[in-house]
Amino acid sequence: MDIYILTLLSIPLLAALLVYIVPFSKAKYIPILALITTSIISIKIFNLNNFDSQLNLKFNYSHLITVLDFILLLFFIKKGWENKDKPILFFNISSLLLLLFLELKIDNSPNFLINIDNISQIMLLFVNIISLFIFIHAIPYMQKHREHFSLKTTSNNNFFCILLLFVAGMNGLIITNHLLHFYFFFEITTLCSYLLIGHDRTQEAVANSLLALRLNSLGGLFFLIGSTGLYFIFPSVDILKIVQKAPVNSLFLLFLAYICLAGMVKSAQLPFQKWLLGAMVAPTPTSALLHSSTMVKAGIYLLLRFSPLFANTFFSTTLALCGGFTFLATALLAIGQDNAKKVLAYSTISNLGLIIACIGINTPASITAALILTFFHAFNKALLFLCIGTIEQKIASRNLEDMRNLYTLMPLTAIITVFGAIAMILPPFGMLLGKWMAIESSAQNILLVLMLALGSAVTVLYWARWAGLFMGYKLREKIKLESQSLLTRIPLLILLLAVFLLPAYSPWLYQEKIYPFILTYSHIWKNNLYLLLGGSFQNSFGSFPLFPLFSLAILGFFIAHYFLLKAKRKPLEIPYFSGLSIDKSSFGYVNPLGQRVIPKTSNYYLLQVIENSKLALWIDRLSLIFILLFLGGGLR
Amino acid sequence: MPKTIIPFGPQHPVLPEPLHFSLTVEDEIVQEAIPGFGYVHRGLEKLCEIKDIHKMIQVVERVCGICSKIHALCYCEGIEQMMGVEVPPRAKYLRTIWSELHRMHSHLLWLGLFADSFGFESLFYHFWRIREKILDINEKTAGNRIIVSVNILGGVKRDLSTEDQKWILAELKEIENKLEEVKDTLFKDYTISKRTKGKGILSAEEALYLGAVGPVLRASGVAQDCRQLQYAAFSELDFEPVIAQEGDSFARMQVRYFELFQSIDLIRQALSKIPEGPISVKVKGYPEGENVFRVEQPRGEVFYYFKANGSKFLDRLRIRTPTFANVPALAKMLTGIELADVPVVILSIDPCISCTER
Amino acid sequence: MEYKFPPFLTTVLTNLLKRKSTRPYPYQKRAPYPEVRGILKNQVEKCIFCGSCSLKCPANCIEINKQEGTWQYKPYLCILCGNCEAACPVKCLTHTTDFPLPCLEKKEILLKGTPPKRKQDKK
Amino acid sequence: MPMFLKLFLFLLSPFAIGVILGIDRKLTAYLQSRIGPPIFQPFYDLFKLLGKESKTSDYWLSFCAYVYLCGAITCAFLFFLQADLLLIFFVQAVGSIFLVLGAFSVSSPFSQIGGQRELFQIIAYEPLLIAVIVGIYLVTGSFEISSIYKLNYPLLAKLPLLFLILTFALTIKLRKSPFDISASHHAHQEIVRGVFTEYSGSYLAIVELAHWFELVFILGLISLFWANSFFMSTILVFLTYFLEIIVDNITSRLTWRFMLKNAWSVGIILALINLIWLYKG
Amino acid sequence: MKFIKRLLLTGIKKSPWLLHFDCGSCNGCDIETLAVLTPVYDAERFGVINVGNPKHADIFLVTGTVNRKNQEILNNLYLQIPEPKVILAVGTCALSGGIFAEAPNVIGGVDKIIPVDIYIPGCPPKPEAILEGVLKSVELLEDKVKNGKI
Ligand code: SF4
Ligand code: SF4
Ligand code: SF4
Ligand code: SF4
Ligand code: SF4
Ligand code: SF4
Ligand code: SF4
Ligand code: SF4
Repeated sequence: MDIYILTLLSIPLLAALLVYIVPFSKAKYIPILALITTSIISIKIFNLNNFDSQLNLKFNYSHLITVLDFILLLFFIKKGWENKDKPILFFNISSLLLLLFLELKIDNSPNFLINIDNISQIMLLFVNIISLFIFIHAIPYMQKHREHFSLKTTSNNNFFCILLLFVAGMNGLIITNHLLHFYFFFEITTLCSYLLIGHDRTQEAVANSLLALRLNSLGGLFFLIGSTGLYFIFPSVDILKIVQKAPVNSLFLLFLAYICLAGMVKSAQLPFQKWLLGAMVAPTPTSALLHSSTMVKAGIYLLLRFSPLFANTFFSTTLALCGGFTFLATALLAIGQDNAKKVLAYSTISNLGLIIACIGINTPASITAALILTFFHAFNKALLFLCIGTIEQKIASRNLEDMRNLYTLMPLTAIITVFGAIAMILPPFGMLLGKWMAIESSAQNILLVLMLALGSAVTVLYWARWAGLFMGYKLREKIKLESQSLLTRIPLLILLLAVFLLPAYSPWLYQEKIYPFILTYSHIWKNNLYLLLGGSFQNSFGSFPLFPLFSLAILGFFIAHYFLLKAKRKPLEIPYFSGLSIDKSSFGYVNPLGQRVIPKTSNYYLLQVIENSKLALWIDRLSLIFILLFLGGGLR
Repeated sequence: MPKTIIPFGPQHPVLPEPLHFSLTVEDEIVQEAIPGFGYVHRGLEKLCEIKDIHKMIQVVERVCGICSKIHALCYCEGIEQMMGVEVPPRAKYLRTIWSELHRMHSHLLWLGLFADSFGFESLFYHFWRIREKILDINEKTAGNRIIVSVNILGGVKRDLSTEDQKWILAELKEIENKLEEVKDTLFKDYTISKRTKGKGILSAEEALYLGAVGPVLRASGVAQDCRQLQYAAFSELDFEPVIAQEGDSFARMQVRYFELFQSIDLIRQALSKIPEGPISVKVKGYPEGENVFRVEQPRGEVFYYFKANGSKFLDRLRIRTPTFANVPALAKMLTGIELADVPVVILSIDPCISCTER
Repeated sequence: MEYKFPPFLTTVLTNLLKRKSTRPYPYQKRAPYPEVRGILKNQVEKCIFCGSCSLKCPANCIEINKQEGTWQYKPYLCILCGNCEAACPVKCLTHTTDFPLPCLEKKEILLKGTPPKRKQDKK
Repeated sequence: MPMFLKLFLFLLSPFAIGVILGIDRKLTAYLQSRIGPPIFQPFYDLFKLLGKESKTSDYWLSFCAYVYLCGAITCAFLFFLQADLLLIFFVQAVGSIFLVLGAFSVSSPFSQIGGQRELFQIIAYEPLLIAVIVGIYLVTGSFEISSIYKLNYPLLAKLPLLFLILTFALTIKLRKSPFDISASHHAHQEIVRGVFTEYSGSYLAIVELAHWFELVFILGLISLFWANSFFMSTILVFLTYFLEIIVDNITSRLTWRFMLKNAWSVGIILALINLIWLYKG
Repeated sequence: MKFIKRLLLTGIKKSPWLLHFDCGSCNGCDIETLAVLTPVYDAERFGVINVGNPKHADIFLVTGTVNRKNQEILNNLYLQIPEPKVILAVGTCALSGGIFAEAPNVIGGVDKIIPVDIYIPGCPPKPEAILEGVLKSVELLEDKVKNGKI
């Protein structure tokens, strides 16, 4: 076990170092090799069943981590100073002082605490595997990206180096059981994200990277405030011990709320969502890795870890409402977006809101929902981001409207994207399984369930529209498969398969990993656990016959596909243009002025409603109210 | 911001006639509306060079089948004026009666189509049921339901017997009752008001500036009605133009609805005052010179220009129709409204493309 | 402006209860009005082939050959205006009250009669 | 209920819907003072469409039409199995989404706009349906349909406002005035026939058939409101449907903006009130 | 198989959907066509629906003269109607151009552009005549199906 953990952390670090030194043309495959190793290890760890989840490693890096922590904060302070950014300076100096104080308080500096339980196993698995595919995809992407922008100032070595550092940080974050180490890894992700967002060194990129740093520093500060408070009430830095043994009183909940707030900043919940949107200027692999499938999950992970502590409290309910509100509000904001990456970003925030709502509901069913959503969301979002990355490089635009009729241009990628979008909203795929669980388990909370209902409808709107946009094609053009590098295509195909087939595996995932995890807290999460009967999830309120639905879906797909092939035998007809004359040579019609018109349509972005600053203002205000409610919820 | 361009027409289920609008919409709000015409253009004004002045009556009746009688009336009175023919008074009254019947059938038809434009199917059917009564009157008294062909130069072809007159009055009474019945629906129904109020607003100044005519103009508060020019027997009848103030689609509906009652009243007056006597005089010779004549059609003022050279063919016949005059106003009204309101606003001017393009 | 809730409701409900206004056309035919201009018929025996109808027809659908004694009529061009009927000096042209029925092809009608002997012919 | 009976009823359901739609057309005609088509007209239409040539303007259309059908059949089937309501609802969404995707796959602006509007309809009625389902859950304590049949009082007694909301959703689903916005069944519309514009021949038949199966679910949902008596539930369905027809005939079409605004304000408030009653009561 | 064929045949007989195209008519024929659909004549008794979309239509009902601008549209619409279909020319104008036959912008009757199956004379034809035409076209549709169009 020790050796596994050591490799999980050190292999990416080593690879990072190597990539930094060796010229890129030679170093290309180093990150991939490193990630294949970590993936294999994470699979191995995932397959372990009976092991001692808490390890006390023989080696002790504690002091090293402390030192690095300070260096990190100093680095942030330096950046704040250079950029004359007062908030960054303020947050980080406060953090520095708090950390100093805390490190001095914790005299018996403990060992390197490790906790690998079922959720860590799941997290490790998808973080490593998804990273692997994103890395593979990133190689051709970054090469092109560099050519495209003729970037001189930055190097791809740098880029991969930071990505690898990030993977190491993420792995550390998942396995550590030490509150301050968790903080350190938390800050590592902040660092990586700061560096990667600013990677292109354009003005916008720099500004957005500073925004990310600012907000994440605030998150770090929250974390430290929370942990200092917790430490005073329950003097331990062992997270597991805190969760299991700490006395839950209102002051304790207040500090816990700060920790949760840190998680919410990392997960870009309202009103801290801005940094994630800004982060979309970064090259797409960054967005895919950091800002959708993995890094934002760090916040979720944090909340999940602490969730048993606040079960059945008013605080938990307010957390759920916060999440629900984010789910609804950001889904609404997503309608107004025509930038594909921004839609993805809003959708990420929205889904994270849903997950947080599930954590807030804090029943066995909802925790199951949260885990299922986390797992499938990671795969699905990674797929969609990679698709957009591929498309973006081909058409040199991120605008959704420019992707209309994409099927003509790049049929394979378009279809993969469409299926990715469909998997976000329709049964029997994983996201919907999660949503079903979420709504059923939130039904007791009327306000929340209405927010989820509205939000899920809006989600359907923007995804369906997205999928529809890609499907059309221009009539008289012959469609041929686009040529793209295998390194681009393979990750897409594999992730597509994952998105499609993994849901079928979810009963097993539940049985083997989630169910035992929930059972460990059976004193808190008591009734209405899902049971598996013949491949269907069942509890006392409802049942989701996953296997039958899956088989029906496959059957339906083949039926429809058969008729699709049948239809393809006939030539296409021209659509209805009010009888206007059809230009035979190409697609479209001739208008009365004799001009050829290519029919143009665009989505409704409801700009008067959604983009209007009033709505944004109201959403911000309301979210602040929810946050206050939430902090107050801790006090009650 | 990318836009949607909709080829609205020429064949489109809510447009009764072929007419094209290239609508540029954004979130279903119309940004730009470019009309395209020419799908009904026949060039019938030119037929005056090969069809003599008597045959041209049948041609101008078919400028538009809806108010064909009034076209023929305008044409005949214009020619008669040039030739100095005095039409017998009974013929004048008969012309008035038929032309008012035409106005009623046209307005009823319009009310129906208007209801259809905002998706009120049963109201559409209701109005068309009422309208059938007028068509029956046409058929019984003139021999055809729609294109009645009663006008000739110098008078009319057919007379109304006393029984017919009585029957018409009885039918009118019934129509009046039926119209009263739907008054609440038109003016107090929530959904109708929702769809028509404030849609396609035209102020009085704009209406005058853009040259709008007929109910469109009157709905903006301008009391202008060509029947006050006193052609046919209108000089002897008592009426005031119906007006409304708001200038929106609802106001236009209001004007047309109340004009129905005005027409009923006019027909009653005419029937009570109708003198005995011949219904036509013989017209000899051919006109010479130039003339213009204007009458009020259901859609507004129609304008005929004649140029004659003393032969049996006219040199030039030029018809300016009310819809033609209303199109600039329409183009103005279409911008800034919702796509769903486009049919409502287009229909609110009661477009008649057939006469616009001739 | 006060609204009434559904003002059309009464109309609709009376429609439901009252007799329907539909004329059950092919099953029951309404008697046509006597004045209706339907199909144009020529009692060709009476016709004197004077040509007035042809002259007055705005659609040019009647052609007359005085020598041969033929009266040729294109129903698919005729607009049923009644001008010819009015112009006919011997009243042999009449519109029946039956409307023309749909048909599968456009056919002309050619009637042959005996043209009146011209004065010079008599000599 | 024994399994074979459920299956039998399921197989019968599209015929029932066809007849109901036929009665709908007849009644509509009567309300408009005309005689109207024969009762079996919907079947004639369906058969005719099946026999016609289908013109595809995009191959996806056929794919989407069949997925729509499969989704709708599954949804109806699950309903007869008395499965989880929320699940049935989500399965129902598969069909509607694919209908929209089909509309989107063609470049005709009419079908595209129809698709957009259909999506707005979906976001208008989906939350309302979820609210109804949650209301049912709060009464019965379970999302399974079978639990409703165990009640000994009608749901209507506890969920009157939610029933109202359900009729709102029903109007949208039936494509009846005032909410025949994305495509209307027969009336004329500025976007021709919206989502259906490009479906022709047998594809239109498939879409129509799928629509019937969808109605099985929606009308079934209505019947659940008086589930404890078969007789009363039938009466309830017919009465509701009759009211729908009347409303269809006495209102004009409204716009999607209006629909969305009201569904999200009035609808949600009504739902909230009813749910709070339940919660407190 | 035979049963299915019978069903399809009943369908085609009882559900003729109509596409009405005003191809430069004076509105006389159009309003009569519309009148056929309204309660007094109620063509829906025979399953007729005015669909307004060529892709859904069985009967193509054309009124008015063909001119140089609308001929293409007429042809496009004709092509977009799926088989089996019947073309109905309504009114003297659609038959031959009628009184406008000599007008400068008029090409003539509908049959100059597309094959016409049934002619309905009259200016305008009475609604009864149009109804007759529709009933006749149903027979024609049936024939077309029987003669192995499908
Ligand atoms: S006015 Fe019409 S008919 Fe005359 S030349 Fe111009 S297009 Fe031709
Ligand atoms: S005003 Fe309209 S109805 Fe009257 S003749 Fe002109 S086009 Fe026809
Ligand atoms: S001058 Fe007049 S007639 Fe000549 S082209 Fe211009 S608008 Fe037409
Ligand atoms: S072109 Fe005709 S309508 Fe225009 S101003 Fe001259 S005369 Fe008047
Ligand atoms: S009715 Fe009119 S068109 Fe027909 S033949 Fe007689 S004059 Fe000619
Ligand atoms: S074929 Fe018969 S019905 Fe048709 S126009 Fe000729 S005579 Fe009339
Ligand atoms: S006008 Fe009468 S008599 Fe003279 S040719 Fe014609 S039908 Fe014969
Ligand atoms: S046939 Fe007569 S009524 Fe019909 S469009 Fe032609 S002129 Fe008008």
